[in-house]
Amino acid sequence: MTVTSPAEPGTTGAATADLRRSPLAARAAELAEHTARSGVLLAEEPFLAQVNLRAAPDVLDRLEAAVGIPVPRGVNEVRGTPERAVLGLGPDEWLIIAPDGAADGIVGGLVAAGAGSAVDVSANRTTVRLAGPRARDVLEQVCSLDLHPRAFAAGSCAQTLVGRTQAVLWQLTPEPGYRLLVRGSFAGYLADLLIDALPR
Amino acid sequence: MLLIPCPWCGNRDEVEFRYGGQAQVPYPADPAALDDAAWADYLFVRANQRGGYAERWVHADGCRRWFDVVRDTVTNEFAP
Amino acid sequence: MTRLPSGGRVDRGRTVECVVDGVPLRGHPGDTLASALLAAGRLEVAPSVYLGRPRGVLTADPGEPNALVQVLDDPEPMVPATEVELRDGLAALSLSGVGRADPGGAARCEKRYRHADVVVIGAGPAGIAAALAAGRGGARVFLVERHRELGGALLDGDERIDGLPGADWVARAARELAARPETRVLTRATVAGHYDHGYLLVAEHSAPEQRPPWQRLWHLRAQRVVVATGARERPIAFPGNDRPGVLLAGALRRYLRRFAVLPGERAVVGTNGDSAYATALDLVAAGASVPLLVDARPEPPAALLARARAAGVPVRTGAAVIGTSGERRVSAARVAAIDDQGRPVGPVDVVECDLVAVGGGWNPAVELTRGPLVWDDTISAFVPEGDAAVGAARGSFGVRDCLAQGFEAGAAASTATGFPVAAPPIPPVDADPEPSRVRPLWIVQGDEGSSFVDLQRDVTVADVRRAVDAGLRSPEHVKRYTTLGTGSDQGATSNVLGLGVLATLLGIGSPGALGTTAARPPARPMRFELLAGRDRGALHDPVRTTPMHDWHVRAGAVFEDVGQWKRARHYLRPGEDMAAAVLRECAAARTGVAMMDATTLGKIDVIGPDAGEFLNRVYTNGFAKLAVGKARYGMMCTADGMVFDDGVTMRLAPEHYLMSTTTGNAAAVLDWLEEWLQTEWPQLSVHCTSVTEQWATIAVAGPDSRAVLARVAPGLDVSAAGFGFMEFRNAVLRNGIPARISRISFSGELAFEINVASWYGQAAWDAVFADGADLGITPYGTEAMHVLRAEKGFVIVGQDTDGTVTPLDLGMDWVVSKRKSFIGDRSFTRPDTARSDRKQLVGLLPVDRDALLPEGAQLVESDAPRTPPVPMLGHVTSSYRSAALGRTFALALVRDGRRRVGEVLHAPIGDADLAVEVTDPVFYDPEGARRDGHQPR
Amino acid sequence: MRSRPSRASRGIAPRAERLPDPPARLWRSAEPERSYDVVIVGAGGHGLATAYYLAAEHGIRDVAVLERGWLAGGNMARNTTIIRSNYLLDESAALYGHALDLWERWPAELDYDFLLSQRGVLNLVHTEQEVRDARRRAFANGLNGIDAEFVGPDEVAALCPILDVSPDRRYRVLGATWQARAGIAKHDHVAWALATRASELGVDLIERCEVTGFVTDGERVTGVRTSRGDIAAGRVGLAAAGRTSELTDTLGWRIPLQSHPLQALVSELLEPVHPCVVMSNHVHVYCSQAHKGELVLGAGIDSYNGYGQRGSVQVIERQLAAALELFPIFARAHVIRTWAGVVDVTPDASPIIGPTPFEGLYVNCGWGTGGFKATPAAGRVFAHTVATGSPHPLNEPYGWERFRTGALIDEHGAAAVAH
Ligand SMILES: Cc1cc2nc3c(=O)[nH]c(=O)nc-3n(C[C@H](O)[C@H](O)[C@H](O)COP(=O)(O)OP(=O)(O)OC[C@H]3O[C@@H](n4cnc5c(N)ncnc54)[C@H](O)[C@@H]3O)c2cc1C
Ligand SMILES: NC(=O)c1ccc[n+]([C@@H]2O[C@H](COP(=O)([O-])OP(=O)(O)OC[C@H]3O[C@@H](n4cnc5c(N)ncnc54)[C@H](O)[C@@H]3O)[C@@H](O)[C@H]2O)c1
Ligand SMILES: Cc1cc2nc3c(=O)[nH]c(=O)nc-3n(C[C@H](O)[C@H](O)[C@H](O)COP(=O)(O)O)c2cc1C
Ligand SMILES: [Zn+2]
Repeated sequence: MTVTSPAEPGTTGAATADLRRSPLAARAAELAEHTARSGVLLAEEPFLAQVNLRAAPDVLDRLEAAVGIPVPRGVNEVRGTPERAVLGLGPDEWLIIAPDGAADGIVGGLVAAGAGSAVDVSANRTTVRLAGPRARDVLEQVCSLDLHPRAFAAGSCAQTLVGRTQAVLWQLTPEPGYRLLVRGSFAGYLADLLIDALPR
Repeated sequence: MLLIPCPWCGNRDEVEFRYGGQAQVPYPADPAALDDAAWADYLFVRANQRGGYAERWVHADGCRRWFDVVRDTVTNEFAP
Repeated sequence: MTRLPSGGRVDRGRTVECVVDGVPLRGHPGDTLASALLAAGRLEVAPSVYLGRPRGVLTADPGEPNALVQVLDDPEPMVPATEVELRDGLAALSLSGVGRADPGGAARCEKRYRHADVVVIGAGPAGIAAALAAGRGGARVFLVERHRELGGALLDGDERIDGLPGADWVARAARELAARPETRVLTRATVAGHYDHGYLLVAEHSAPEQRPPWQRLWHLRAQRVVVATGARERPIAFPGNDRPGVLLAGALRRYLRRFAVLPGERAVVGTNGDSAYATALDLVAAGASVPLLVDARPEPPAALLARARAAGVPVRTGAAVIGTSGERRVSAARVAAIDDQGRPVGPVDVVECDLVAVGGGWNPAVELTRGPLVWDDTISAFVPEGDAAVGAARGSFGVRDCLAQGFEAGAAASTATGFPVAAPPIPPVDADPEPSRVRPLWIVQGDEGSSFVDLQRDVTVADVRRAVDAGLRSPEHVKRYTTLGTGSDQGATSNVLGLGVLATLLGIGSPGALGTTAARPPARPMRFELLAGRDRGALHDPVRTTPMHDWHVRAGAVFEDVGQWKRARHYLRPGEDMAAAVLRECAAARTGVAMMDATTLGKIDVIGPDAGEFLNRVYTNGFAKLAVGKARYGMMCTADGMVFDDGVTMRLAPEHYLMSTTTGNAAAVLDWLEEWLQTEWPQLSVHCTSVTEQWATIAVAGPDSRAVLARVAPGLDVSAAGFGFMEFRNAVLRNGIPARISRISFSGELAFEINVASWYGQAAWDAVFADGADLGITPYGTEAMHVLRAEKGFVIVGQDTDGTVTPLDLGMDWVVSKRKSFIGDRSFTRPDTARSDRKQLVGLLPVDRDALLPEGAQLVESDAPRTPPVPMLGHVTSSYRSAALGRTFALALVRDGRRRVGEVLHAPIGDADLAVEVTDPVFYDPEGARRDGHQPR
Repeated sequence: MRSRPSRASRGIAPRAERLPDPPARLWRSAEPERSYDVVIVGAGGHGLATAYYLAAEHGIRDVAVLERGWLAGGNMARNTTIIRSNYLLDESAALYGHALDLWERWPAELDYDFLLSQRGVLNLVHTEQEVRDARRRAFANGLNGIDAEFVGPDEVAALCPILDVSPDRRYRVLGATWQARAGIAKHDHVAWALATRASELGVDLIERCEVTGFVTDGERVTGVRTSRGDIAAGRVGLAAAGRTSELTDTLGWRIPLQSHPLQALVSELLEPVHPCVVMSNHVHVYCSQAHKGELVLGAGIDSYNGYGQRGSVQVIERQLAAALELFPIFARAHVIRTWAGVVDVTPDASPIIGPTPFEGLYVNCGWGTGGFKATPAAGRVFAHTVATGSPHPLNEPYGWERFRTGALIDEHGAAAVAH
């Protein structure tokens, strides 16, 4: 696998960081207002580095060693921390989450270590944070997944439908606190949907 | 709302899936070798029985994997 | 004064004021509209739907057939008064079985999705027992009760459980349930449907003070369901059984007990079983007189007779109410002995009364049990087979049995879901014994007047007889002939009675032999808006927007819906209409420079050693040999050889392609690729990843586009020699943004596409717009894009094709490889697909250069006779005014079209014809001379 | 803005008009004989119409219609009764156009008022591509002699004032095709009219008689096996809708059909508010108000194969959300009943009508979601096919062989919801 040079587009240089605009940037104040009103945190967490990894099981050990990331062997499991984690999306598919700007290095490392495919998807989705004691109530209005702690504990993730959009749902903490990773063009819809479901 | 057993994600609601019809209908190894009748069979003719039916689903909004199951087309129960 | 001085479960301390039919009505919190009307002495409701007969409240249940109202202040087209909780400001009108849609109505309704181990439906003694048992081991339990209070029939009787009055036992149980963290009790919540795999829909109504939401639709996924829905009393078909004042005996008891309402003074009780005796006793206790209790059974249980006698209630056995009289309300009941056939024999007694309490037996509420039903002779009703329900819903009418079955079922359900518990011991119960056998009694052939079966639909015994005389035997036919059971109550009080009447008229023993008509969800009427939930207005379907969307809005874009996307169709400047805007935008692209947001195109990374081979199989043309750094247009077909999608694919690296798809098909194409990879070719080492939204795409088109690119990407050699057509480069824009720039064109002009990470989309757009400002760079929308590509004869899949078109029909033989096999190739040689005279893509030039063909217009031979059916040759797929051509033109699919080039065909438009010349589909720059533009200025 | 009924002060509603009483005599239920000239399998609308035409037009009266359940209790009892003929393709326009002509003749011919109501059908469009498709269909209809036209949003609003055509909808109404001769009829009564007339002409209508297979002599079908014994037949016509393939499977012949649930629902009776029939493929719902006053709504099939006569509830939820996008006034109307049929769908969404590889066996199936409207024509051409052994010109293109030649009759593009 080769990476075309000179600069693989999609990557971020510090000089250009302020030219970026995340899908919900224009709505940050509005989300903050709803958070204050409802007591449920609803905010965008923009620019998380995200890498989509496809790999055969036999190379996983090598990939882990190369990039220093623990890879969950189970689908819908998460390993790592909120800052740096790997989400099991499918039997041969993972989503790597890392701090802003880290995608390039991760892709490079994975490719070098023999990943089947490693694609920077940092700009493909944005992240919506939903947290607070009533966050589960909010989500239960728009998502049919079993969110009970017995079924969906901290460290679980799932790809599912939230309203009428697909999202990667990731429970960060034992108390209700979620990340919803959603494709950029659906972010406005997701925000509208969640705002509509907030306690009033 | 059927509850469909994804082999990877466990039981999930039908809305997350797309139906793929009869399972195990392979693409002919050499389509050019087939006569019109055999090719039409591949394109258009599928089993349609009452009772246990081997069918495909894809977990479209979940793990995106295709899988086969056997479902009773009258009771909708999935064979274990 | 019909409100009793004491008792009941209403809040006497407070008064509620409302208006019904323009007349003020008072009641108390805890009243239903029906109980308040009865308490006010207003027993009569609107007349019946077709016959206009006076009608009164019949039941105290949601299955009420008569007392239907339209609610005005919080609009409801039609709802039973028995279901309306009294509240201040309530305004209602009586209705005769036909509701009124109100344009002002729309309330907030929500949905909620939950998973449960055990769901118990109904909170009478059986359901409460089930919930108590099921939750003991920590299982997730829902107890769902339609009424505002738990307790079911216990709230209407004298039973004592564990030494407590029924209501107190209920209250204790409610506290226990409330204290369990994993048990959830829903009241005012009706299970409306029990679907496959334990899926339950529950319609919860908010208490008036808890709105919004008005209603909430719970979607419960249960591992185990315990049905404890109780039983419904049924009437008996005797003449005049619809007169106001005729109530079901159990309902009368409920009004007495729960609402402390005695809606009359003298009540005749007519029954064929035990339970109405309790009503008679309660009536007496409440101060009414019961001049007669008529029991159709020749020999009722002695204990019952003794209790009636002790209370001073005369009982006549082997007899029935055979008629009523009265003007607007019953004033007397006629009573006679009846024979085996329900025919009156002997003298008729006329008993003055203002109430007739009818108990015709109890039907288990089985609509949620899902399994087969069997006829039970003891109770003369259908019961679910086996233990599919508990308590009265199973046909067990004794409280002790209800508790026992509830405990047992609750414990079993919990155990089955992984929380093993034993059934609790049954507490001591002080209650009437299980009632004895009822006498099946359907029709009493009285002396005069109609005997009603379905009061809401005004269906009488005579109607059923007419159906039988017409030759009908099946209950389903009789239902449809008479409309019996098709009202909003779905035959709650009439279905089983109707079967009994039919069985009687057909001369067959019992309805058991007939079977029932099918019950269907919902088990109670549900508002459209409740099922629709929040998927309304803007949330009906996601609106997808690109990173530059706000800019387009500010620039005056008019949007069109393409799939879920909003795409700028054109940009209006002051004083412009769409046609002018599109001509302006096209002219800019042909003569200067124009830019478009092409972000919505689907994009898929195809990666792996076999990526080339894979693309060779899915595209009709070859991709394995495409050089790295180059791009190629490709077309895909479905297996039956019809065009499915098209787009440009770049080879980023030997094992890495980036495919683009049409906007509308992006998801379908990815699905398609995955399906083939996973199910047919798992041996191919290829992975596909959607990156549609990773990239924002800006198309820059026109002879001046090179100049703009040179400024935007200063480090890039944009010369024709340095940057060939169908090549791409990675570059850094002048503002530091990394980009992938390709030289591809959908307009025939020199053009570039700039791809940047979508978060840079707006910044890149701004840069291009600024750098082209002095060149008059013009944003253009999808409509101009359509015109430009049509001038070049480029098709749009889905507009110039429709699922019956092959690449060969489009004249695109060049895109169909003969050297490899691909999905769909075999289909081209089918007899019909191989015909040479199929509909083919051609161009059309209206003979009148200014006439614009309507898209969709059909084409006929110029001399075709005009009497239908007129043979049609094809249709116009695209049609525009062209700034570049200075005239109108069109694309069309025409039968044997390529051979017709040069022919003049006609497009009949209304009464006129438009003559058009068939041409080659490429109108503009057929040599492709403009593709390289001119050198930078 | 709320219109109050003027009688609000006393609130007693006027009485609703009862529909005309159905006839006092209907068909004669028969017991099976040992043999018939023609046996028709399935007493749905199509089977009954076939029997009627066999007797009325071909003089073949030794006919039995065998029905496994109650007469016309299949899809005939379950459809949303929409009748229209504004189909795109010539083959469809000819067939459905003929059906509409016959519908107009039937009330007199069958001497039965089954409430044919030509109140008009609007097929709404919401995207530019749908506008193109609708206009294409309207132009084609015009040349095929079908009274359909394209109308803009204002005309749509005039034809159906309760429709929300405002521009701020998620999917605004950009126009519609309008067919004035289209409408609805009372489905059960259509079946009963046919049954009554067929039975008068000597046809035996046999209920609770399930056909389980065929009696064959080589490649020739000579009778049927039933739950009530074998019955010999000169010819057998299959009109078993969703269960067709079960029977053809017994011959080792696999026919290109898939059986799916198709759901519908009704509201309580409402005073008349909805003057015509409205369909929308894009938001996926269609709705009319039946004669009694109930709103009748439907949408598309459930995705999976199913014989359970029930579907999944999210299909209903989605269709009501769509309905409210179009008809906000129905927000608080109630669903009182939902149900489903089992519809047999072909790969090109057009029916199969014609001879089979087996001598003496003819098939009429694959009507999917839209065969009620075709009942008269389907019965007539199928009777012709069975009586003469070869197709009527109208069903010539509808043979099963088209799937081999590729000469599909693909209405898919024009009508994803094809009722
Ligand atoms: C919810 C719904 C809505 C619809 N809406 C419309 C609409 O608006 N407009 C429209 O034009 N069409 C509509 N349709 C389609 C239409 O109902 C059918 O296409 C049409 O009714 C099919 O023809 P039929 O009446 O003969 O079928 P059916 O009535 O299904 O007749 C087939 C009969 O064969 C019997 N049968 C099956 N197997 C056997 C056997 N082995 N032995 C004996 N008997 C057997 C069945 O019991 C059944 O009675 C709708 C269908 C449904 C389900
Ligand atoms: N003596 C008789 O002939 C006779 C006959 C019938 C019932 N009973 C008495 O009735 C009681 C039976 O107890 P039980 O617990 O079986 O029934 P129940 O009638 O006491 O309770 C059933 C409960 O289910 C609720 N319910 C019904 N359908 C529902 C739905 N779809 N969704 C939510 N809630 C729903 C009802 O509101 C009710 O509260 C006993 O007390 C028995 O003595 C006596
Ligand atoms: C056009 C039409 C109108 C209907 N109107 C009503 C109605 O007003 N009330 C009702 O209960 N059912 C109505 N139904 C539904 C039938 O009761 C029944 O559900 C349908 O025939 C399917 O049969 P099944 O539910 O018994 O399986 C109607 C059905 C159709 C097709
Ligand atoms: Zn899955």
